[in-house]
Amino acid sequence: MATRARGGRAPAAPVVQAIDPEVPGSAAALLTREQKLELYYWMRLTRSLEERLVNLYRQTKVVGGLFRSLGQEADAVGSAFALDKQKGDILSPLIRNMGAMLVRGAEPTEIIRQYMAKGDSPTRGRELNIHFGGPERGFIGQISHLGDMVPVMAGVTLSFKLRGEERVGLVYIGDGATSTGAFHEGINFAAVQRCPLVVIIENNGYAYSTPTWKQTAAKQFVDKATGYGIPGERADGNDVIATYDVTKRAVERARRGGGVTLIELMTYRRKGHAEHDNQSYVPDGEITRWEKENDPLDRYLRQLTGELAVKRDELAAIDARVQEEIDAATDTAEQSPMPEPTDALVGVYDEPKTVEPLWFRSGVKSAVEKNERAAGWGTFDG
Amino acid sequence: MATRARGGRAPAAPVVQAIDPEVPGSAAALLTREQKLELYYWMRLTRSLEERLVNLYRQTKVVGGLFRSLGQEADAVGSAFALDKQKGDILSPLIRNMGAMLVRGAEPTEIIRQYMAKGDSPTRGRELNIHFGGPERGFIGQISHLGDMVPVMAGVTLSFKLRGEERVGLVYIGDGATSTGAFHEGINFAAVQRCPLVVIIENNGYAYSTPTWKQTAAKQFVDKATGYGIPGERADGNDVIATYDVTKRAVERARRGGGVTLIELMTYRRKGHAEHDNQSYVPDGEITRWEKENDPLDRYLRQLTGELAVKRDELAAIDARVQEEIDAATDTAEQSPMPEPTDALVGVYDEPKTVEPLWFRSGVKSAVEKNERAAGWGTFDG
Amino acid sequence: MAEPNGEITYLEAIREALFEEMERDANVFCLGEDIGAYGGAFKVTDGLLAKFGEQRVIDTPISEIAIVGAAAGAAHMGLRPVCEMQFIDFISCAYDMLTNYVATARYRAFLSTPMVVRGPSGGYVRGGPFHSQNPEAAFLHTPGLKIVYPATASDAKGLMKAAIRDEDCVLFFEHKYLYRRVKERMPEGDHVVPIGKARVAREGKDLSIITYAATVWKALEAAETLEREQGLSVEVLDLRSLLPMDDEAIVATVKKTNRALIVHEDTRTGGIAGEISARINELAFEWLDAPVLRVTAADVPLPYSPPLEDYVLPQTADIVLAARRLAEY
Amino acid sequence: MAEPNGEITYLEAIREALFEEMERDANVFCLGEDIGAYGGAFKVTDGLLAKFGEQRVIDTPISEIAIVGAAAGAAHMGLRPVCEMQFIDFISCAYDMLTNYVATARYRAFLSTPMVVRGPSGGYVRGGPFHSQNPEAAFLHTPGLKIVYPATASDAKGLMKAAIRDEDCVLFFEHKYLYRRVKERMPEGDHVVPIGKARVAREGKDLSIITYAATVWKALEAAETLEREQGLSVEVLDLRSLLPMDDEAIVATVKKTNRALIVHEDTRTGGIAGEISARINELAFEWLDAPVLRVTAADVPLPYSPPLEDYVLPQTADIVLAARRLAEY
Ligand SMILES: Cc1ncc(C[n+]2csc(CCOP(=O)(O)OP(=O)(O)O)c2C)c(N)n1
Ligand SMILES: Cc1ncc(C[n+]2csc(CCOP(=O)(O)OP(=O)(O)O)c2C)c(N)n1
Ligand SMILES: [Mg+2]
Ligand SMILES: [Mg+2]
Repeated sequence: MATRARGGRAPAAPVVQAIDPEVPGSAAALLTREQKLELYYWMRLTRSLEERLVNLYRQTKVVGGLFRSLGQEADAVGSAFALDKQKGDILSPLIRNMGAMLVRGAEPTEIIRQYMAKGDSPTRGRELNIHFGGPERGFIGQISHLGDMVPVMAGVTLSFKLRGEERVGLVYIGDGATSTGAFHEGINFAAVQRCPLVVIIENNGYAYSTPTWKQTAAKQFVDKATGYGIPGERADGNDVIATYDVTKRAVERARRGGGVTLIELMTYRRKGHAEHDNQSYVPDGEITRWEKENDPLDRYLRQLTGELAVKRDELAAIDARVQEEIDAATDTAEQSPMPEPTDALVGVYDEPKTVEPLWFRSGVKSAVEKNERAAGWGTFDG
Repeated sequence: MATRARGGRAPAAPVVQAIDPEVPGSAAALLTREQKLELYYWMRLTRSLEERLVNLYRQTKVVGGLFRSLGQEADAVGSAFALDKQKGDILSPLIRNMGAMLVRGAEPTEIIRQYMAKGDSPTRGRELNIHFGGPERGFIGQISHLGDMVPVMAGVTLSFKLRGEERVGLVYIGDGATSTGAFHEGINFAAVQRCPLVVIIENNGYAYSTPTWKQTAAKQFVDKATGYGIPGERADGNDVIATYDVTKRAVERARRGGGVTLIELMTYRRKGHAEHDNQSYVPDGEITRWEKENDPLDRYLRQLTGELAVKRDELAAIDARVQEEIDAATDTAEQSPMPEPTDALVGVYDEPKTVEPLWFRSGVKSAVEKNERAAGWGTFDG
Repeated sequence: MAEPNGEITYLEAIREALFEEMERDANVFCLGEDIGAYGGAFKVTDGLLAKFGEQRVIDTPISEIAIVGAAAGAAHMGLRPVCEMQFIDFISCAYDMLTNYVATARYRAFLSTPMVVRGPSGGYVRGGPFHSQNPEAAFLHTPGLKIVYPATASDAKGLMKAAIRDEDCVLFFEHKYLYRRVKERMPEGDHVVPIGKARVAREGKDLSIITYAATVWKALEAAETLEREQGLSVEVLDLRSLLPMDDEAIVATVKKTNRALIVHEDTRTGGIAGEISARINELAFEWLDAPVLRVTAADVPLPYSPPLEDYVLPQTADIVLAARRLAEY
Repeated sequence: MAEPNGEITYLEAIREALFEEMERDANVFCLGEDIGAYGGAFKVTDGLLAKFGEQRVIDTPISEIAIVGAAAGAAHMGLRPVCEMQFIDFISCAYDMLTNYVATARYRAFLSTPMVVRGPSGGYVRGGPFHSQNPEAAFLHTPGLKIVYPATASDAKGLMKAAIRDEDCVLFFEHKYLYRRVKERMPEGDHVVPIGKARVAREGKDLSIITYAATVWKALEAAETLEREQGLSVEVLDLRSLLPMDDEAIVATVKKTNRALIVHEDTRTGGIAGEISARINELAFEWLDAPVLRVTAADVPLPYSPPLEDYVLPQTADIVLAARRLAEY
């Protein structure tokens, strides 16, 4: 794509009729102009929403840590865009995949509520940051324990296979989390069962402070594919179109009964593990280099204004819409109430619906309100 | 080797001065005639000792299950023979590696005692079959949980590295157990740390009743090596010399700081998972084919009598020695006492040395002796 | 397989429940190591493959994390997986997946996870430290899980049916010592035993033995002996469900006899007898005429050799002795 | 790092112990995720890399099974590894390795496994269900392991030194709420606190609160309130070591006050209060003037939002209320 003529209308793409999992570019070639602009919208929304969250974090309105995907928006958005809502595809996001969740229908309001631990957040204040979702929404909420979502998504997609549904699943895994036993067992299980599952390794160079060479001795993560007997592809995760293309083809392979594909997306984590992390372990200049040379939004903007000849003001309008949405979401979320304490007792089991309050909580609310407030609000740095 | 002239003295081997990890055959070429006969001795001892154990099992003198390595003796013996006793190398055997333990110094007497749950068995009756060993003996006892020995051996060999010792570790893993998270985490950890560790996947076609194609979608297990960024080799595990060669070269690589090697040894489990397993799941003719065409002892006998021109009666003398040793070991083991009940309370911790008897055992021994004996003796079929 | 008198074993009762539930509900399927053609290490799933096919009886790689995790994913989608652990000892490999992912799914994400994890458990069979475990105490501590551990063939069947129909994850521990040793005629019809209800295995008035799984039988033997030799009337409460636990039944028996002996096969420290003892204290302290006592295994890994295993595990004579002491208190 | 008055935090005390032990014994080394250049998620190992180098401060892949397993292997060879779990919640991934391999090594194979597994534990910090756990009950049940969970800075230091020198595997739980909140001047010299010994944190005669870790401080606060408002004299026993548990100290305080309240932050059912209650029953029943009561978290996964977390975890007011009730019994 990078070699195409700049300026003016893009030359007509080669006539491609259908997606062929084995032909790189065959999925991207079918993207319409509207879809390409939509991709821009999602990436912009992701970045701007995170920026808003940073503001809220600085105002200590966020409870707990804040996790960024700055510089990784293309990888999350491009891959999620390759799933089919109508067909009932499901993905399982990680902490850097807010963009993927937005694409699949997560609302900025609920994300902000969740970060603010509100009572009407998607988990009613039970879980933090972007740990939420459900199969009916097209994305399933992660837990913190890395790797665990791979076996779970193997099971979700096993159900597609057993029921003869044409649905596909997608699970993300960090470079770091490939070292977990859960990743290994899950991908192997899915490969043997030929589950319709796409596994994306997001190689962003670091796991917390640990560079990839301390995580694996392999030259590239995609080399793991052969060991699981599945196809593997590596792509530029900061190129939203390339990311879409490689994922879409894998999704089609899965939908046609071709089983699991392993994709390694090359990207870079420009912020720390979470906001508190000062990245002192990163070599000088590395971050700026990625920022200057390889920002996925900058790159995509150049593509759009070049190849597709999208006008600056069309893009500005999208940016404005994004800002409005985020403003509105922030206002709504800020007005949300905190949860009622006793809601904590509801819903551990289907039956009984509610756990009995403990005996020393007979004068329940009063007992709690009289309490010292636990300090540590917002200081949690995990 | 198979192409060498039969009959008469073997032609002088090509002059090889040293083992080169990258040159197949360079280790085998240095084996002396004595060593080759020793290999025969260990294989024969393995097979005959297991046959004796079968007799004891049929006499219900074995407590618990009996696990065979029939048809896999070459793989265990050839690989273990590649370690260096003087240098303090350590291996971790699995249930099919009695041969490897014998090579490293396990005594038939202690193996029989252990199978008979005797009080003077190497674990004083605490653990079953060949679950015993210790670093000072050159082999470490396994636990049942498959895969766990890989991280443990990563740590054993990490200690070699940290202390600058020239020692090497070897860990076996079954085709089935490669599916465990522990295997993955352990080999990856060792690869990153460049621990002096050789990992041998014994591909014997089955994990209990499960054929390898239900265990992995990979074409061959050795394909996993690239994914861990380590060298991998596949060899004929029923050829004791080839097994020795491939292992020895990996051991040398490890000793010279070259880190982990993954070896896949092709072999076949001719008996069931344990003696109770009737192998009804095995396709007709498969077992006989391996027995007829690919018995490691038969093959090696042909090599010895051909290439090395070893006389039948020299071999018969070895067989006789093996029988004598086993007879003697059986007699000794049979006379061993069962453990004293209260020994069960000793040695959970370094301090306190002994757990207090529970209060209702004040009249301890009498209370137990009055007990009904738990039935199930020898009927355990796990 | 049933005897002429219509009795079937504990193991057959479990198998019967699996058959019936798989017939009743197409969403039920089984997965585990060697459960298909081989029928499982103990043959619990024997015949399921022939009847229900490879889609519903799945041989898996040796991957307990994946077995449990995949079951959870499939359960979210409305299937009802029944996972076999070849031996329950290997459930430890899936400890994270069960306690962190599965147990919390409903609470943190409103996801249903109707699934069963079952497997041969317990000792008295010379299985050594890794084929004899009783893992109930490790999971009792996890809100969101349910745990059952039947002692009789009909409870095994009825609880398996309840477990499969439950909307939450049920750990179903099967005592391998009982597999082929206890037999019973199954109740007619759709026999479901509710989770969370204990069973009075023997009525008595002088003291209560509270127990579950294999030691129910030892307690019953001990009760006979005590009746015969001491004229003591011993009540035996078989908990059957460990999470939730039947507080009502526990309190009722303690209020009736005023003396409680808790018996379990598992090791003592941190074993679930502690929880039971604490509850009795809280709920029926005034009715206690004697301390709540425990008969359990000694605090050591379970050794393999018969004299050692016999010494470590609780035996009938131990229960007799402890009960006598309690009665005399 | 020390304050002008020589006080250091709980976290610094642990770091100091690591420094001193690594200096004293070249066999001691640390391994874990991000413990090197980064100094660990909470900076407990900050500075160790600079001082001891990459061979002794090892950043590992995200592999809790391998961290614990490799530590065990190295420990067999005479090294003394200290493993960090980035959060103790991830110890669940190594549950099999710890309970089956490590805990049994001495018993089944006469292997020494001198190693420590440490990590930030506990709640009250808005960590949500996976960054707030108290896993002690899951391991209490495993003979072969030791467990400590200090409440004060000096105990943190002294127990860490004891743990590193112990010949067996010690699980060292660090309460992250206390990391930077409690401070103390360290005793002079080689300060080692023996494993298995409780500490009377406050003397009293009317009732005993038995607890450990963060709730020691809540119990002390409650004791103040009770003294002030009710004139009650409350003894607070800080267990410090959970396995082995200091039965002598528990019995001593119960015999002294005749009333026992057990407090822990962990969930109730299957929490270790059960074990303590059972022991008191067995060892000091005759001295009890009231039932042994428990104040614990509610039986739910720990939710994240402040009002929910505050409601679920035991608070000082709960202890006050429960103690008052116990005193009035
Ligand atoms: C099993 C487990 N161990 C440790 C952690 C702590 N932890 C949280 S995120 C993280 C780094 C993850 O790195 P990576 O997988 O590369 O994802 P990234 O943050 O780069 O997107 C670690 C170690 C965890 N969540 N789960
Ligand atoms: C973690 C774990 N899960 C299940 C088992 C039960 N099990 C014991 S041996 C075995 C098959 C092992 O097959 P493989 O690794 O190929 O070794 P082989 O017996 O063929 O030598 C199984 C499933 C176990 N021991 N550990
Ligand atoms: Mg990463
Ligand atoms: Mg095999």
